[in-house]
Amino acid sequence: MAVSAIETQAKPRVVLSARGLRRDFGGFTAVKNVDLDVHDASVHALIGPNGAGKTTVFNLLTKFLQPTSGSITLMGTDITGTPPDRVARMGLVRSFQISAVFPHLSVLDNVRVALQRPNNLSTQFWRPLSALDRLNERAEQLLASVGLSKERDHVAADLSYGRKRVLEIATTLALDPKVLLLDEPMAGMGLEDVGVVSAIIRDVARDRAVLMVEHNLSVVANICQHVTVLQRGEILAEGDYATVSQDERVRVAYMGTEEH
Amino acid sequence: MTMIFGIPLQALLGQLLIGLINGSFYALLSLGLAIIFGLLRVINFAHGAQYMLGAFVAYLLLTYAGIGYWPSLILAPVIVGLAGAVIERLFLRRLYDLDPLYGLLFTFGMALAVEGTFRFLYGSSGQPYATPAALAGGANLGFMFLPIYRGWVVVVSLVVCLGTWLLIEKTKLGAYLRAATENAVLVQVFGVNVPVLLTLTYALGAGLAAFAGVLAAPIYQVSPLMGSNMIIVVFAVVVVGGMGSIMGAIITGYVLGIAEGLTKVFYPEASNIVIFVIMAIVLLLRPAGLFGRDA
Amino acid sequence: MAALLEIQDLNAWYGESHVLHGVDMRVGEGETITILGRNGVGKTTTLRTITGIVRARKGRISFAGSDMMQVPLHKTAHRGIGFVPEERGIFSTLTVSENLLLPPVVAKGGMTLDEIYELFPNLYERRGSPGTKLSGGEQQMLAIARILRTGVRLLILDEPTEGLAPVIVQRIGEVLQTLKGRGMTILLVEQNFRFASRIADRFYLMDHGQMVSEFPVGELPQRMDTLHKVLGV
Amino acid sequence: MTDITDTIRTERSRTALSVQAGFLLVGLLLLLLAPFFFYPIFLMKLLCFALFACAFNLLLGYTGLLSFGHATFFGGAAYFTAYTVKAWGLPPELGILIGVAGAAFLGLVMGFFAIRRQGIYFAMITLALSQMFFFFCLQAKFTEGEDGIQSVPRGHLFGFIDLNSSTNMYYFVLAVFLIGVLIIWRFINSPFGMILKSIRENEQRAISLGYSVARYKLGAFVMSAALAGLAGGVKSIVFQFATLTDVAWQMSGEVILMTLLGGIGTLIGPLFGAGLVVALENYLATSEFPVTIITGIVFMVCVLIFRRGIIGEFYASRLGRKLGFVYRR
Amino acid sequence: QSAADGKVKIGILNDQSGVYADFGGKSSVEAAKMAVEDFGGKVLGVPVEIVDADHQNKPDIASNIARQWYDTEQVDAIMELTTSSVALAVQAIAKEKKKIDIVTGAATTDLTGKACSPYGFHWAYDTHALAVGTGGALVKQGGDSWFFLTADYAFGYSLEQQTTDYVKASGGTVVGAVRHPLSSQDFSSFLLQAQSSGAKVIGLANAGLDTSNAIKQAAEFGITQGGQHLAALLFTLAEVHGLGLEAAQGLTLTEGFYWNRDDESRAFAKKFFARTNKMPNMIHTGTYSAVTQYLKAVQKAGTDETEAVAKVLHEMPVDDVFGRGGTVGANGRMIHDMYLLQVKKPADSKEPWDYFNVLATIPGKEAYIDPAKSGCDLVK
Ligand SMILES: Nc1ncnc2c1ncn2[C@@H]1O[C@H](COP(=O)(O)OP(=O)(O)OP(=O)(O)O)[C@@H](O)[C@H]1O
Ligand SMILES: Nc1ncnc2c1ncn2[C@@H]1O[C@H](COP(=O)(O)OP(=O)(O)OP(=O)(O)O)[C@@H](O)[C@H]1O
Ligand SMILES: [Mg+2]
Ligand SMILES: [Mg+2]
Repeated sequence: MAVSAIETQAKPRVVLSARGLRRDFGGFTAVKNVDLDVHDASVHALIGPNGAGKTTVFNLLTKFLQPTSGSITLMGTDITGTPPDRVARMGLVRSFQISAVFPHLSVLDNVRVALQRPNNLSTQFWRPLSALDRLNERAEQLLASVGLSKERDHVAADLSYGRKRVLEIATTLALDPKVLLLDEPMAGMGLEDVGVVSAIIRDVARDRAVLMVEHNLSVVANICQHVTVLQRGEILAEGDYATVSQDERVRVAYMGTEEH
Repeated sequence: MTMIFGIPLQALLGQLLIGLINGSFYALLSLGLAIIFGLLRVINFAHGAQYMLGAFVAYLLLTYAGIGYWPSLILAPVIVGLAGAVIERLFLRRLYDLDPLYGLLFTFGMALAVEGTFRFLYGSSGQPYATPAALAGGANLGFMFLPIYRGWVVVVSLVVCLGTWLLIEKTKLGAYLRAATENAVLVQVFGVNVPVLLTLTYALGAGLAAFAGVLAAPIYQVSPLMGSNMIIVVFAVVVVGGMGSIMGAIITGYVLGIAEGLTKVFYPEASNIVIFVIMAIVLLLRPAGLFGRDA
Repeated sequence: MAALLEIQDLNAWYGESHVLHGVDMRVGEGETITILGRNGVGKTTTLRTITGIVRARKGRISFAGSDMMQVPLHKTAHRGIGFVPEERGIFSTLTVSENLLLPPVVAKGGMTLDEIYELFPNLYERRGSPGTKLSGGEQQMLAIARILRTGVRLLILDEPTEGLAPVIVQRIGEVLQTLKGRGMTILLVEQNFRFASRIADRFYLMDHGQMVSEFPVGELPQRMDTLHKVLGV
Repeated sequence: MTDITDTIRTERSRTALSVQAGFLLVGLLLLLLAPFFFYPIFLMKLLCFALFACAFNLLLGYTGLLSFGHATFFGGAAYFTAYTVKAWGLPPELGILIGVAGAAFLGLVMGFFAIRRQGIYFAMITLALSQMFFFFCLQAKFTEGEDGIQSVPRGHLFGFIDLNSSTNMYYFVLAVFLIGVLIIWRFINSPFGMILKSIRENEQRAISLGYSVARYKLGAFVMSAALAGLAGGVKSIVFQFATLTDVAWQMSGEVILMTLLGGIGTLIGPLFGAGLVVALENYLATSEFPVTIITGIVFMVCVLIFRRGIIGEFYASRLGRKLGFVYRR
Repeated sequence: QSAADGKVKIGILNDQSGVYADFGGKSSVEAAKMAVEDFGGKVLGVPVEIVDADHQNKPDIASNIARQWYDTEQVDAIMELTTSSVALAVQAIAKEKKKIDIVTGAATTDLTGKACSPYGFHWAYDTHALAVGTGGALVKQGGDSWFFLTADYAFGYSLEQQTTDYVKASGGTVVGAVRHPLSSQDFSSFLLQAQSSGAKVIGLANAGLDTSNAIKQAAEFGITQGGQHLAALLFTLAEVHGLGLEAAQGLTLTEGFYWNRDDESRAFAKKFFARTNKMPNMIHTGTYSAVTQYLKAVQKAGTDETEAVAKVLHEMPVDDVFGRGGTVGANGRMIHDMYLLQVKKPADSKEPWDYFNVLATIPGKEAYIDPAKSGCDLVK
């Protein structure tokens, strides 16, 4: 997909892009020929029927899976062969479809663990734990921004499902990523949290790129500037929500006939 | 005479065959270990002790009850399997909800205790067990003299391995077992009596080890130490094969037996560690093992 | 309508934490019931206690007239209760078709394999691959599909539409309607209010480990206020 | 893995803190006075094994990795120290340092392979690799086969403390033990330790936060190996020999037993575990009962009903909690 | 006359639960107690006490016990000491503490070589004696071409090396050797190589279970029927018993004692059997002999003080059921006759434990290293 010169001027710059992405599992091709551009300061939704390959695309982009072919570029650097932890350090951070917190650490510690690396406080085995106290301020800010201040000293395992997902987002934000990949951040969340998280995501995307998989179409409609629809591993349609949701093929393959 | 790397082809053939025989034991043992691990998530450190028990039960049956090899071939695994079932019911069962390392430690202790007991009662230099009359003697294959009994070991171990594989991979019972491994509660919710299944599994694994023990009795000295010498190698076999598949355990068992056999010709000093070296290489190239699934 | 499932003063615990505080509930033969409630109020726990997975429980559960409190876990299915758990519980070491065939058939009247594949063509396509290599949505379908074979009388579903694409949600809605039509009793926990309102006959609203209200689908419009308060709909 | 920690940062009352400080002081005093009541060689052996078990526990209790090959580091270092001190005439402190370095190197190599897998695979791989090392030691020339390196001179520490005096030797061993435990304590309560903990909790998540999990695990592994080596090196000076028993896999089993008995994931549990095992071995040596049977049964009983170990059970008991100890699962 | 500390106490320290438990084990303790009883239970008017401990094959446990015995329990002499690592460690301690140790269980010649002690004695056998017995004597019987199956570590090498020397010295040849790892279960590969070498004698330079398994599998592969001879370099009556005559027949080995040799040995063995339910091998009888000789020495010295007793032990000839006509070298080596034995066919065995034919007697002077050439720095 060629991006014309005029478009690049008008739009914010591309921070993450994939070309010709393909992944085979045995004889089965889960993702084929996917070109994707994620822009700075925007929320980009990846939607599609179950099994379309969305999570696989995520895994490929974050290098948890190695693509069979194709290339990935992060902020101008080719990361096709880079290991996942490197990719994370370069500013591309993901969340998981199943919630991922450190269950037996306190809520505060969950965030602090994420803050340790960017603050160069992760390999010092000779310093006391209190060395980490200078991260508290930032950690508390982050917790406050997602409304978890009250639960600061709870053990993460004791949080409800929705709260865990919120915590996960706070942890992710602690890394101050340039690109954020969220796999179904609202799944299983009560409505009250959906609103909160939508607001957070919109807020976050002011100065970074967010790519998210989401089935909750009202969320997609509300906060995503850009939508890519995947079907059977291939891109079916692209554009803003209004365009995509009018597409007949998308309606048949994904949205169904009912009103949303 | 044809030579390969300075070794006569005939000798090489002989060594290959012998490797296959050893592989039979590895296969039988790693199979049992893989089943118990696969289904119960217990690393059965007592596997070597159960192998030893198989041989000892055969010896005791012969000495005190006059029961010979053939009935022992069935009886000993059944007895050891039953003992395994009792152990599972009384003890192992309590460890399923814990980290698998506790199962490992428990069976490790059990192995020590069982081995110690037999050493206490029967000494460490071992007991004699004669080859059954029907399988005594040997056949001259031209390139080597093959004791008939060894041929029998290869055949019967192949049959038992394949039979077990079929049972687990191709039957409904096997499907229950595999499912129960992953989520016992759910399988139970579906209406399957999982606790009984697990007991049977452990008994089956222990029985397989004992079966290998009976097979080994006429070849090796029946000694309390025979199991502990074997178990670490079998662990390595299992790591190389990867715990994901039953077939993997079987094939790896045979292949490594042969690899070890060949090393005994080309570089005998290394024959004890060749399996560990292979293990290291496999880990570098395929961390999940040759047949294992990625964790 | 005769009560197929009747629950009185049900209490349940996880270790020392008391989660259900006296749940009362009644599910009639052939009825479809949906339990609504916010995250963490004990919906899943209610279902797990009914099926017997949570064993630290007190109170009364009777199913088809007989007491279920003493029935061992592996016998509940044979009494006619089928369960689709929230986390789906697909077995990765089993292929899709093995997963499908795993639960023993407990009574006549279940769907045939062909019917199931017709309902879920995805599954047919991928029947030979390992269960957990399916996508999230495919797994959910598989989890429902495999219970349909067994011929249970009561189908218990925990958030069957979580993480599913709208088309699939629609299809599952249709499937549940079909089952309803065949006289199956369904007990459902759902966050997707729109979905639930389309298939349920009656609702229970849950809060703090208790049922706080109960109403038929017809009263929905009058109840919107309460729901709004409790659920934030 | 049961998740257990000597929590350092949980709310504790002031009284609890002072109670614990009291315990610590009394403990130290006992260790200082011990040689006046017990046979010194027994105490030294105990301390060596206790340090070994503490080092092992660093890996098991705080990183969740069960190594079944720690004898390699303990025994390997014993060989290195014994050899350099005897054959090259190095002073004991240098010999021990070489032992530690050697053990760390072995840890690096073994860790490189083992950390590719987790849980019980990890255990089996370490077991197999340590078996390889055993065969190496059996066949290598410098270890002198089954005779072992014998008659290692104790020499003079820093050139002037005569270690042939058992009092001097004892206080040297005690100092090494205390320093070792201090290092471990610092290690687990450091920023690095925090990352280790998070890796144990959720490895995938730690990767996605940008941590190279493998390196952290390797770091912990090498640290644990080096400290085990410290214990082994000192032991070879104490006993004046290094033999195959120290590298045999039964030794790895023994250190697990000590840790399990004392309390996995407790800082000082291994001291008690080691004390019990060493005393038991000595006692059983002159009793009618075969040692392996007892050891085996102790293992089984421990796993079944005594899982938290002596110190863990104490921490978790009502008295322990009252005194402000925490044992978290 | 009396013991210096009012007590004469002997410690038997050996492996009672591990791999060498049959070799010596608890039965050695019985042998020591028999020796004390036969001596009258008292020496210099004080009762003689035997203590024993199981070192579990761990030198550090052995070392701990030995120190404690010498330091705090007034043990005067420690004996048996199976396993060379233990024997060497304890002998070093004994030397430092100026106490007596008499090794019967371990094989290494280092004990009376570079690790010798003025208070240390090596009683029953050593690798050299085994090598000379089996290697030298067998060649004279016609077994003049050899192939070795050698355990791949120091012990195996030294057995192989020393035997090779004597095979060659007696005019035989060595056609090859194969090194097998310690505790190999399966020897068939190695046996096939030995078989195809065509050597008349297959020398088993290994010990314990390895030797047993090799012998058993040799029978299976028809090696002895094929006319080749098996010679075990370290093997005793106890192991033959475990193996059974069926598998062991025809095997040659060297021991320092055979119970069914003459009336005296038979009488001793009967008494021993009554207590232990097994016939004694050279370790058991050697321990009996060591205890007896020690008590005689105490008696003669008139004290249990180390220097005095050691002096008598070095000077006094041995005269008991085990070491008739034996002498003790300045390096501590007790020099006595050894026997080349061959395992009988099952049909030829007349009674239980009747296992051996005595093929030859090897005079002590030939069997053991001349103390002057032993490398022990005590020998001037
Ligand atoms: N490791 C794997 N091996 C084999 N097949 C796989 C693997 N991972 C995913 N698949 C297959 O690839 C397809 C895409 O899966 P993916 O999880 O990416 O879907 P998805 O779009 O995220 O779906 P959902 O919305 O349901 O989560 C599915 O059909 C799945 O079965
Ligand atoms: N295994 C468990 N151990 C301890 N507490 C638990 C466990 N499972 C759930 N809980 C707690 O019990 C309460 C009820 O949980 P439950 O899963 O039943 O809620 P739910 O209504 O199904 O919520 P959701 O909509 O998030 O699924 C919650 O506070 C939860 O934290
Ligand atoms: Mg997905
Ligand atoms: Mg729920």
